[in-house]
Amino acid sequence: MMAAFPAHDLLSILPALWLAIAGMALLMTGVFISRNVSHIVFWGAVASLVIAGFLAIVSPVGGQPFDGLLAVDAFGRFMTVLVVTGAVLALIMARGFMRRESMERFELPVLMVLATLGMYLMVQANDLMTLYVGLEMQSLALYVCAAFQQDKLRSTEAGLKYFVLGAVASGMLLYGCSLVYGFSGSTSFHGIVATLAADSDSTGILVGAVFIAAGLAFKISAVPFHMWTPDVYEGAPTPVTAFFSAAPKMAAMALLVRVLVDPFAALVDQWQQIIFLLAVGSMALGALGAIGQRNIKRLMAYSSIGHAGFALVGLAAGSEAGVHGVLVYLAIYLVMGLGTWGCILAMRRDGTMVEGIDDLAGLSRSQPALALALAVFMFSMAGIPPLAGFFGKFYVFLAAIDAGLYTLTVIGVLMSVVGAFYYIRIVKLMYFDDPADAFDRPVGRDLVPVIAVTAVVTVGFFLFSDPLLDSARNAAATLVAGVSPTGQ
Amino acid sequence: MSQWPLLSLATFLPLVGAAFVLLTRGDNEEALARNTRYVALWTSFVVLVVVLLIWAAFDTTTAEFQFVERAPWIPAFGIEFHLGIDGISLFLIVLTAFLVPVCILCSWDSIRTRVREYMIAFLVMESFIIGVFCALDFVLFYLFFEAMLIPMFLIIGIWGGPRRIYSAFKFFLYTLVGSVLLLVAVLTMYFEAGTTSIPDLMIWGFDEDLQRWLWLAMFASFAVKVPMWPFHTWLPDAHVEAPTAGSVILAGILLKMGAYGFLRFSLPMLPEASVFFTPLVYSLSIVAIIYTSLVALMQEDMKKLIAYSSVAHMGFVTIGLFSMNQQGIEGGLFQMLSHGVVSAALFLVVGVVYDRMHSRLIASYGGLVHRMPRYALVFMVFMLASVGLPGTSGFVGEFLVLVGAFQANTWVAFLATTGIVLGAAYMLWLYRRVVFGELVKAELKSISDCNRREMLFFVPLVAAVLIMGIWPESLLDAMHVSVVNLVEQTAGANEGASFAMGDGG
Amino acid sequence: MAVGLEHYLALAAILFTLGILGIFLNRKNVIIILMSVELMLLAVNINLVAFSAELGDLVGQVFAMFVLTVAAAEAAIGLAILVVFFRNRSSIAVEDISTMKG
Amino acid sequence: MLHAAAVVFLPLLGAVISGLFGRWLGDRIAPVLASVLLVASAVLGWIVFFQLTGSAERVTVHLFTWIDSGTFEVSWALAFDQVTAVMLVVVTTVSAVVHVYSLGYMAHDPHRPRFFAYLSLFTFAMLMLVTADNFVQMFFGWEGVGVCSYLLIGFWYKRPSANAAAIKAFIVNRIGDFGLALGVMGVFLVFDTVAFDAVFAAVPDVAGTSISFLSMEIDTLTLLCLLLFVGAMGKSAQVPLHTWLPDAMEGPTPVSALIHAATMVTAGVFMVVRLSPMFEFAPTALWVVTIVGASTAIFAATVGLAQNDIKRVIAYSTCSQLGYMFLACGVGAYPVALFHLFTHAFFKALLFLGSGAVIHAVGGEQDMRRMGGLWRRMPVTYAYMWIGSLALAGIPVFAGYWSKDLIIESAWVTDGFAGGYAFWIGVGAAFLTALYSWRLIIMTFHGRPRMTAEVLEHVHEAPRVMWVPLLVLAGGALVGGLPMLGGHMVDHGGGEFFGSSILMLGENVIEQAHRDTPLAIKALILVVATGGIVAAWWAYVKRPALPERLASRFSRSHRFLLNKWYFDEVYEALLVQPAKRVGLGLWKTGDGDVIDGLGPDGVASATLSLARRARVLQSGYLYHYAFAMLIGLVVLASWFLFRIWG
Amino acid sequence: MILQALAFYLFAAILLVSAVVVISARNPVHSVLCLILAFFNAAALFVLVGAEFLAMILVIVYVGAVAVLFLFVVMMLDIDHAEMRQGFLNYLPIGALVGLVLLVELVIVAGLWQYEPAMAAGLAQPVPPLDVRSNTAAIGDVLYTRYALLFQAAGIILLIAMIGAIVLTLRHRQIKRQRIGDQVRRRPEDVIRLHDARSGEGV
Repeated sequence: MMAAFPAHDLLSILPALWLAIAGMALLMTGVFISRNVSHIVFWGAVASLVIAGFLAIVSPVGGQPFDGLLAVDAFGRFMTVLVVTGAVLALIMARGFMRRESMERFELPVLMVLATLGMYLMVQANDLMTLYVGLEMQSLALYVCAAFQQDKLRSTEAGLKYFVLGAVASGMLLYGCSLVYGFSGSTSFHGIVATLAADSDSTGILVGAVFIAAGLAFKISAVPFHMWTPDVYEGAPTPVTAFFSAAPKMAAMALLVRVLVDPFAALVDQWQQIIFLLAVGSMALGALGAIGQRNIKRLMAYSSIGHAGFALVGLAAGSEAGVHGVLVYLAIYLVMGLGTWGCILAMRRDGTMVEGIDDLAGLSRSQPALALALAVFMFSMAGIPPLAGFFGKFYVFLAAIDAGLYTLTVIGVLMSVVGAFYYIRIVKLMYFDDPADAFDRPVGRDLVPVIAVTAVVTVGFFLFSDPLLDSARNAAATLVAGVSPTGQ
Repeated sequence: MSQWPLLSLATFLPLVGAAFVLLTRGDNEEALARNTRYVALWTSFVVLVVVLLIWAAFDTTTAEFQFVERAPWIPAFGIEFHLGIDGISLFLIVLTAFLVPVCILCSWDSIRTRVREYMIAFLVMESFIIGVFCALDFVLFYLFFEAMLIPMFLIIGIWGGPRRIYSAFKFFLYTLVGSVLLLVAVLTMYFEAGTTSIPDLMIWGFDEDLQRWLWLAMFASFAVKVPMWPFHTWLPDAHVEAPTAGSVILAGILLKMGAYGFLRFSLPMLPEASVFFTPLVYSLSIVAIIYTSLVALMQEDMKKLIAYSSVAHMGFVTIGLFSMNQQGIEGGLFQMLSHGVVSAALFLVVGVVYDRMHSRLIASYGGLVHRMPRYALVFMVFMLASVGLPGTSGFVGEFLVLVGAFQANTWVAFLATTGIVLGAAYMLWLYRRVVFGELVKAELKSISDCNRREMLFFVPLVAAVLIMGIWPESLLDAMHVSVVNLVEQTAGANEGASFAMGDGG
Repeated sequence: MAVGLEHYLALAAILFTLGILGIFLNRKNVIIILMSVELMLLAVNINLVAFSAELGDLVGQVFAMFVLTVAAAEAAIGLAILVVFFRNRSSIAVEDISTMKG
Repeated sequence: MLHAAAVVFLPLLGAVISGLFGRWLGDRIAPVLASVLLVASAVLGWIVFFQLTGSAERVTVHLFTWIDSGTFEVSWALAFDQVTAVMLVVVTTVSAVVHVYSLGYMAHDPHRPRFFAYLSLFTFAMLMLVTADNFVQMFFGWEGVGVCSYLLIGFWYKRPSANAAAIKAFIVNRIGDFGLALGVMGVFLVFDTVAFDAVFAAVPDVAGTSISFLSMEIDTLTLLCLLLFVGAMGKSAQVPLHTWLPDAMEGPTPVSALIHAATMVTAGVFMVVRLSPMFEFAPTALWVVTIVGASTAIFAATVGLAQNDIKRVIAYSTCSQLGYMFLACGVGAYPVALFHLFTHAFFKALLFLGSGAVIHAVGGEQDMRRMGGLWRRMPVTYAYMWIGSLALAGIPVFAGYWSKDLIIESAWVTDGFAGGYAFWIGVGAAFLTALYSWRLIIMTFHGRPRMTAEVLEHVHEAPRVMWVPLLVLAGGALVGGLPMLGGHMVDHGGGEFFGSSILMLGENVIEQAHRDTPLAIKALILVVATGGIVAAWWAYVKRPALPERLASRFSRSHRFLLNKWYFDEVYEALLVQPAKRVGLGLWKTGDGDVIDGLGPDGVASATLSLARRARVLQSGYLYHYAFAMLIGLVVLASWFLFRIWG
Repeated sequence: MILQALAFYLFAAILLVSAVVVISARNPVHSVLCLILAFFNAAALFVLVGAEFLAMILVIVYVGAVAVLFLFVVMMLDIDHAEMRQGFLNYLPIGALVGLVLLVELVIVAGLWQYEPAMAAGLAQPVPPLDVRSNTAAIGDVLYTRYALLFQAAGIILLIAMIGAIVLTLRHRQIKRQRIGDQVRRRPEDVIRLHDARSGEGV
């Protein structure tokens, strides 16, 4: 019998420990201190997330603590940083909204912190069980967050839909896990790799992998497992939606990448086809569905479906370059997505949120800076250089070409054009049309820094992309090299 | 002199100017607009000076890229910040730097709303355009190439005419479709050659089957940009709805980027494929020349007519480039420059009366010569240049193109030459309906002739047209070495082809 | 074991399919859907346990235990959401959960 | 050769001064200045002429490089040889006369500086044409004169008919230029140079080879010459590209005299003469030249017979005479063609300017049916018209006799169908020439005045500034055929005079004509010409009712002639209208429905409808969503299972 | 052996039948009850394969907690016997077909299972013989050591569920509570206003 918690194991999951403790501490704070509590808990949550991110950066990587339940590697660290960044920024932006919409309750930050903990487990998962537990920890917290405005029909409907479909997806995922376990004799990724090395065409494992991929595809809202996305994005409280599009997406994508590239590396020829189909479907549906939307949150939902598709293009390459492309894409998407959500959160009139796209009309006259920022994000999402969004697409398509996926690439770039249509439609509304009533000013102390920072990063990315590219490359290399010496 | 990063200076100075515009302050709306205009004008003027310095220091005896600047940019992928020019790109930069002050001047009074944004858009666009012509890294090129859509989209959409939104979208999406396919080509070439350096790619030598696919992908982009028939329909819409200066830049420079793409990428990098697809280019170009000329004949809108004529003229350019001999390529290049000046000037000519009457319909005018003799003269010069009268810039390019084409294929030359007849027909008819005749319309009775500001940009344009027509050597001289080099690069591929090349090559 | 692994797996497969069918064929109320999810999870557990027994490996049972735990938590949250939805809509008919679409 | 360059550039200077600074200089000074400069140019032109008649070599003044692209090298250069010299004096002299004449004719026009600028500019362009040492510069002049012609025809821009005529002139000329341009390109393709000297030197080597053009194998030189000749046909108004010339009479009369009689329209002839070293090696092309020239000569003469507009009659006459010149070229008598060009310039300009004086006098009326009886009131003009007509009809002593006679004789001595055709048509056209010339004189100056009394009141002789310059032309028409001026151009076959500037292979046609033409033929020509005059007298003086009767008797033929053989109508129906209809169709249907419909708009609407469907999929119902997920799962799973088992 | 097989078929049959009833019963209460039945049978099956601990857990957690919770909610929401709405039958064939395809595939895959030697290497925790260590004890051995991390994580999940359930269902209405102090401090002049009300005008 080994010791339950060897010290170095604990050390290597310091961020998780910190998050768990912080989450519970904040909960206690919230429960037992009555005055001004939401303020304290809120900033406490921000602080603990920041610290967790810091811990993730400084804590050593390379180990596989807890007998390989977790894999603390560069890939995990990279994705953790993304997740935490997304969570922090989304949380900061949530502040004003919570105050205004009378949902200023301390539970939300706590749930977000705990969800982040789940995501941490997801991105570091090295075992099907860890995968499942992390995934559920995140999901359950998010179901609650979605329904957080419990006196609003839309919010509760969003929560319900998210929950039901999420549960179905979990069921699929689990069924896949059980098949994989049964046919490989192990839940550990290593064990799966070992079995596949001996018997690389096990139908059971393959079908299990399909089920797992389907379950994860739900989380990244890839077609046809995307159906929840528009409704949930629309119904959930806006900051929660922003959070959805940032942190969990990163984590789920990381998980998908890790599962496919690590345990199922030997099945690459098979899962490439799955990802291919998912990517094509997502890019197409994301582009088409967004056309004609009148609610900007809903539009962003379709946009996120589309972006998931583009990210999957990199994964479809099934190579180190592909993983690298995915990572870069996710990082860029995170930044511009959060910026966009910041702008959406600034859409208030007389103290209440407006969500109609038409409400943006003529924004360039009433609030030029905000309009400029949103235009930057829109052009970036459309993939117009020199903005960051272009480079995201650039690297995934580069990987796809590298892998000879010309058809996918051509479909992808064409879909990006269709997608550009609805992005620039927003620009058109802001710049070409006559002004609608102005939004409330000021935009908000919590929004402006986020919007400003993300906008600057989006615009200036092409100048200083090296650090990101390097760390992404490093992350991709450790993930791929760790499993597949042939370099796939 | 060449120690200075002159190209970077020319490329990024406009951005600095745009930043200055952003900082411009004024006591009131009016003063702010005025200050903005001056800042923009001076910026563009300084850029022009820089570009002229580059021209002055340009060495016409070498085909090497000059003023090269090279710095790591994305070292992870070996993508570099790599600038440089040769005889092919030099004058396109000069043209750009020359036209932008003209645009700013011509928008002086006609743009009254959101002047600041307007000037910023123009300066940013100038930067991107110069960047396109300077870039020696394919990714860098693509960056500038596509980035330009943003300011142009805004210019059409914000300051355009009644159908501006349709046109802006059509312009944006249409060109974007082409561009993204170019991106696929860029990526593929990178994958194949492991570099995005343009000089390296030029000598790489791609596999012939691959070349064809790459060529088609590039073609999608460049043909839309040129635009070649049948990818031209965005052009009339965009031209008509854009503000005058927008049309000037569109016709003057943006169209050239497509042709430049053929010249810089398709021909040297994919010579075999270029030879293979030459019949396609010829066919489309000829259809463009005849088809759009006939369409131009029936236009009721002045800008639309000139837009269609642009398609026809660019048809000459593509024929010239793909004739792949020195006369053809130099002719095509010269025609690009000439068309850049002439069509830009024609749009300005339309803009002058549009500013006064707010109508672009030919039927709204007639007999302008009575009230506007200066205008009539200026219009006449550009009209004749457009028709390709010897002694104006239009002739040299057109004739060289045809000389080149005749060597390559007599059918092409024969059919293309019909364009000179049709071109004369629609331009003369336009001129007659607008300028000649009795001045009957009451609202035209008080129209005023070109003012000093308008003459300020017309006079240099007229001078350019005449100088280029009478002394084209001033430009051709700097092109020779580069073009000869290009012809040699493609010559290997052309040897197998059936056409006889000029002995001089 | 005369009753082979296949039997258990087939049973689980049927149960899983029934669960899924219950979700999308059900037009009545959401609670049935939640129960269908429970059936799916039960099927998974049968799978895990059966594999565990066949392989002689405890991990399957441990996994099943976590599934059970999580499923319980899931049920709690699901029902909570259901309740708040009911408060807003006064119905949990599946047809009525459709204010957002398009 | 500074003065030679001055000949060319003085008119340009005049154009610039008058055009750009005319407003500043004033309406009076600018035209006078331009005229003075042109007179100076004319004087220098004669000096050059006499200098060149002595020497055999060609003098070339290189200015600077124009276009240089590989082997395609073109310079701005002024090349002077004998052919050039002849043209030089014709152009500068007639131009000077017209300038001075216009001082009076245009005295009341508010846009005089512009008019003189155009005239001078035209002269410059014409001089550039004739002094070109290469094809491209010739093309420059060629197009330059075309533009000036366009500007001058449309000078009275208020008149729609003038505008239409101007455009028509330019475009029909462009059709000719289409051939010319292709010819020049062909020359470059074949010879790898466009310099005259180099091309001419290489012609014998190329003779007999063939070239592939439009998928046809054609004799190289025949092809090139024919293409170039198409240009000549356009510029020199040969059938079927003649239609612009009569319409061009919408321009002011001095313009008609200068451009559409004396100089520009002869550019085609000049070019064929200049390119004799090429045409001589292309007998087929020469055959075509002969046929086209002869056909035009007779065609234009018949049409001229039926016209009522005084200037149109002269215009058709010009057409016809140009046909003679081509005919001469076609049979190889280049010096004769040039000689006729020379004489024709004088007498035709004289006729035009004379008719201009008439028109001026009767207040702008051009219809001869509303003239008559003018001879007493304007005797000087009357005399001029007689001189001009006598020269035109080819009555001995007058200039036209020498040249036209020689042309018909040259045709006589030429063998083959072309020779015969040319000869008989030459003779027939000579008769018609005389007929319509005297028809014009009689209808204009004789008989009862048919204009209103008010107009008649104002009829007066032209002012001195108009009729004095005409003395020069009248002199030319009288003595232009004398040996000193024109005679020795064709003496000894022109060999000595023209030196190497004209090449004639084989037996010298002119010498042959001098030697072999029987007296009967010479007499025949004379008789025919005189017959024409008599016939005119008989029909219009003796029996004034006869033309009417004939016209109604042969109404169909008369209408046919009156309507100029319906060329314009046919062109309108076959080319102009279809072009417009096709243009409209391509625009609305081609661009609008097909390209946009299938292209951007079609794709956009398809995308939108797909988008609508995509939104419908998102029904809002949980079970649909779950079903979609299930289908996704099943499809993915089945996909693999089928691949494994299938 | 036969007995075991018979037991399996019996339990399996009941399990399936009750599952069918769960998804098809009109009355949600019946559904819940059948769910409970299904759980019981599943627990019995677990016992058959020797997973007694899980069987117990299933009964305790599922039947004791989850199913009762369902029942509670069904009762609380007082959902009437919902009508079978239109459209069910339209979807039944295609839905059944897809379900059948899935089922067939899953069963076929299940039939493909065979023991691979490579699996042995992957086995993390061999089941100790029953006579050495009981199933419950064996699970306990690994659950709190090797899988302690996940166990803790599962705890957090339950915590989240708790927070979630509370935060969602707790109503934040201002419930009127008696505050003695307020009542004592209340004075007539703070709460009573006197108006002169004339007839016909109102207050």
